[in-house]
Amino acid sequence: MADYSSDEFLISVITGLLPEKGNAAVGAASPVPGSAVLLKRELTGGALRASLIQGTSNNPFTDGGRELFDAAGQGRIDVFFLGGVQIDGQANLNLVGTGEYPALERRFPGSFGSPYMYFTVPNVILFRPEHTRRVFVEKVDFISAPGVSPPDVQRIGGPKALVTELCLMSFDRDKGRFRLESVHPGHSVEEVRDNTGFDFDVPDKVPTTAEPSGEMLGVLRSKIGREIAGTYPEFAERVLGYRAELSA
Amino acid sequence: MADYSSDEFLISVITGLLPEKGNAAVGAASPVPGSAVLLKRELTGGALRASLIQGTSNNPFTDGGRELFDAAGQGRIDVFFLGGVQIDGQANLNLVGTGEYPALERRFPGSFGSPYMYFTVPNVILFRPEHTRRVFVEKVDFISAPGVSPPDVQRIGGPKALVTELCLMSFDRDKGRFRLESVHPGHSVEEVRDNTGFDFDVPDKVPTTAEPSGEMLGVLRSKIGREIAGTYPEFAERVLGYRAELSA
Amino acid sequence: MTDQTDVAALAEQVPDGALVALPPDYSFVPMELIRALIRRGVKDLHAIAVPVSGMAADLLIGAGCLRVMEAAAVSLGEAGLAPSFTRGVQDGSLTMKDSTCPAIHTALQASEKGVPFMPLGGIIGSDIVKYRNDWKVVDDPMGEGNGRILLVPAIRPDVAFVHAPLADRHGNIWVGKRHELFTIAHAAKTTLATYEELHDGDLTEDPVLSAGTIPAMYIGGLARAVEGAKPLGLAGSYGADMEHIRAYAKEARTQEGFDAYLKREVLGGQAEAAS
Amino acid sequence: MTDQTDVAALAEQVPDGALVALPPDYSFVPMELIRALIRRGVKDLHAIAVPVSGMAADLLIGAGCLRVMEAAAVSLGEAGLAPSFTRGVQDGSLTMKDSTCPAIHTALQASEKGVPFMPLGGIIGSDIVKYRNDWKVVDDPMGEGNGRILLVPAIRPDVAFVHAPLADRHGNIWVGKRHELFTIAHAAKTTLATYEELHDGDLTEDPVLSAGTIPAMYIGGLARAVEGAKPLGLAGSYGADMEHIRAYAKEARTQEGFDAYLKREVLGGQAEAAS
Repeated sequence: MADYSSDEFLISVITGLLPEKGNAAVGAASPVPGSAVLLKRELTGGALRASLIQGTSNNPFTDGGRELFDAAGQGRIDVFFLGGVQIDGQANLNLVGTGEYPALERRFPGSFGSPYMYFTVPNVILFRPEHTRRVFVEKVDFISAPGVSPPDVQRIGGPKALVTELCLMSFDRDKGRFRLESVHPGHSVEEVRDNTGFDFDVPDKVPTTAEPSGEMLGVLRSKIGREIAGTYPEFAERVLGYRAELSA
Repeated sequence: MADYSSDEFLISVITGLLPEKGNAAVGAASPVPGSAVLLKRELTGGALRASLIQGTSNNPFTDGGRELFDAAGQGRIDVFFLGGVQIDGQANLNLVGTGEYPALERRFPGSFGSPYMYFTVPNVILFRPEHTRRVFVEKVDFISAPGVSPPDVQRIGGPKALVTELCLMSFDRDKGRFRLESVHPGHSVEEVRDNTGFDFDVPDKVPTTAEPSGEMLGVLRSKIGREIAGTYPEFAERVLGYRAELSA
Repeated sequence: MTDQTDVAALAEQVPDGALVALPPDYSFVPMELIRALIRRGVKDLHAIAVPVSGMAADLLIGAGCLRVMEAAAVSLGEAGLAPSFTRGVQDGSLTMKDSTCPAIHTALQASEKGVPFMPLGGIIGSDIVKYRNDWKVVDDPMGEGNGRILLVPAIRPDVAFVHAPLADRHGNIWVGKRHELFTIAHAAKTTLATYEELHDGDLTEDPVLSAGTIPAMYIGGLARAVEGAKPLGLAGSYGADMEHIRAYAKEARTQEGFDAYLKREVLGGQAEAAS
Repeated sequence: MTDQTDVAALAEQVPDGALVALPPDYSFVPMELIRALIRRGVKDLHAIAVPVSGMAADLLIGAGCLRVMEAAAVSLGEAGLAPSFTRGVQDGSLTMKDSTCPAIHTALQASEKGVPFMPLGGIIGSDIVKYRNDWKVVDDPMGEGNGRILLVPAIRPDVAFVHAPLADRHGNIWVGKRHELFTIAHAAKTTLATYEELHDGDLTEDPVLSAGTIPAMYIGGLARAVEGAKPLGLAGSYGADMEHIRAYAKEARTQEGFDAYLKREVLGGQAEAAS
């Protein structure tokens, strides 16, 4: 078994969720999803296109800030990543803050494009490493983006999976519920349950999440460090051991 | 009195209608209005900005074909020019054809942006040299752009004046009628009436349209020929005696 | 990566009956691809001019490739009326959906944004509205008492056509300030592009050229076509061949004249072989 | 022609209470102009982030220049939460109008097109809609049975702010592929721009640079400001000073810390003189 860091493991888990072709976009401040998307691009020989919105490299958009959202509205973005200060059992996301809006106890930056991307991108992967009852709540204090919608609202996109430091869950849009798919090595179903504030489906047998192969780790460390350094130089150095030359 | 061609005279008449500042735009295939706008820009030291949509010189737009229309919708275009296969007494314009639509007897290119520019540009100058009952009809066969609108339709723009080979008319938007302002030298009110298929207001005394000054003709011939040649090389040579060097 | 191919193969990718978007004559029209479409014998196209067209539309109409034309105008500009268009409307063989420039831009922007319609000021009272039963005039839906407003439905072309001065090996194309081509490419399901010259490097990474670059994700097929816009011009590269266009305007006034032009200038050896 | 002036004079052109548009921190923010606005003591601004902001908004908030903030998010990115924004919302001194990125883009595009509203897909079910009484959810106004859709009203800023890498003597500015700056300039009543370098010649006539050029007709005032985006970056010219931004994020966690930063980095000698 190869030796790897927890970030490398999470990159591997996300890579395993990505399709073989199409367009995957990654928002700001997301080095782990960004690395996974660049890795999958490498593994598919470019059949999966990667767009890292933050920064100037691996960012093909040329028509300003609205192009990502327009492209999503056109149905061109197949994969996107969202997180949240709180996430609840209906996959509602809260990026605004905790307490009663608008007089919040703790204010966070805001909803960004989440309520649009969640409706337009077929495969939204929720990525939130911290797996605690503070994050995974019964009901979010503010719905930045709803997990499911009534039938009179047009919706193509939505949550597909949730990746945390403990486990991988899938989301059933018809039932409006998460389902535990696998538990990461060294963790248990009980640990997931204890740290999750909402109810979710658990199959009879819960497999252990697959570990990254040596081959995947090789590609990640040899090729993706340089690529992700254009957007996240500190992450590239700290996690993937790649030291970019100094430049603006 | 200076010697001048009929095109130079019409350029002078239009120049006299232009404001001292703001933005004047000129659509495709309009060398006479184009020359007038460039002349007025010269006479105002650049306070009146000129946009010649056709061609690449004196065309400041950089955001594609919609920018002119968007700018008009933003209220940034103060002057525009329209014509028509037929124009009627309510200043309705027909750019589509004669006969019964859609099975027209004579089909013309189409309405272009007329029904939008007519609503958004405060000073639309109608320019149609041919002054006959074939053009100036009681009622147009097809309304490409209506001259007046009911109060429940937002409208800032509309017709301000009509320039033909015979006369200058103004348009009263409240009354929805043209008014004869002046008759060009060598022509008469009767001639205008005989050749106009619609009724219009005639003041007791109809002045003769002012002729171009020698100074204006000097600027026109010395400076505007070169400018307009970038868009209308043949016109610049034929009318203003300017011969551009050969280039793509 | 967008696969590179030749112009004839690009033309094969356009199915009969497709809704195709044509740039205006001044804006990088892939005329060699238009001629290849005619040679391929494409049928029943529905063409959207963005927002006007001339040579491109007129050739397709004269060659019997178009069933429906939607445009704010079809004209050869200084060379006069578009002869096949004029004839087609007057003899009823062509269905013309009259529109107006901003309505076409707006309808494409609706598709660009993935919304089913967009509002547009003005226009109300034009007979265009009367004959467009896909358009709708409504009372201010915001309920602010702003009176009536026109809503136009999104136009989503199946295929957009562009001829670009530059393309690169990644499938990006450079069109400079012709920003309507961005809108068309975003609005259409896919874009087939020809190009003049191959650019070494990645156009999206170039600090200056990137501002005029349409990224590969919108481009479904790419083929080199040197002087591929002729007889129309390509701003910055070559001017329009006005003599050719004027001669066409005259020759194509009759269908016989058009057919002679088509055989000589478009079908070439193929017509010889088939006859 | 757009008159050239200095940054302090540009700041004088912004009236108290104005609705101002701020580009996002990665997109050519005129930080020197922001500092000049604070020095001028501007009050009661209503700021729109397009669609997010960081340093620019946070400085204005901390200095007491903003009454209302509308944004999809306010954050210092990798440097963490925006301290003055966070404090202002939590202590109720700042009114935050929460929005979402595409709603802000769409609302500006509505002003760009001169329409009072635009439709936007998605969003319905977000609590953002619940608290925005200027937004409206309606049944498909086209009557096509497409369900409910959100309509957002146009946002027309009084003033937009931009820092451009290049400007010319005609008053044109070059911003490359930062096309949101075109949209802001079109949507706003006027745009005040600072710039890094003067370009010889007319940017709109340059075959390559024109694609990234905002023409003078949108620019109401222009002043040179070398390194005018610092401590933020200017892509292609210089990077963000992350150490400065991280130190700010830490220092400004208290109002006292913010005030010390303000005195040292913004008010400078002026504060000395006044004290």
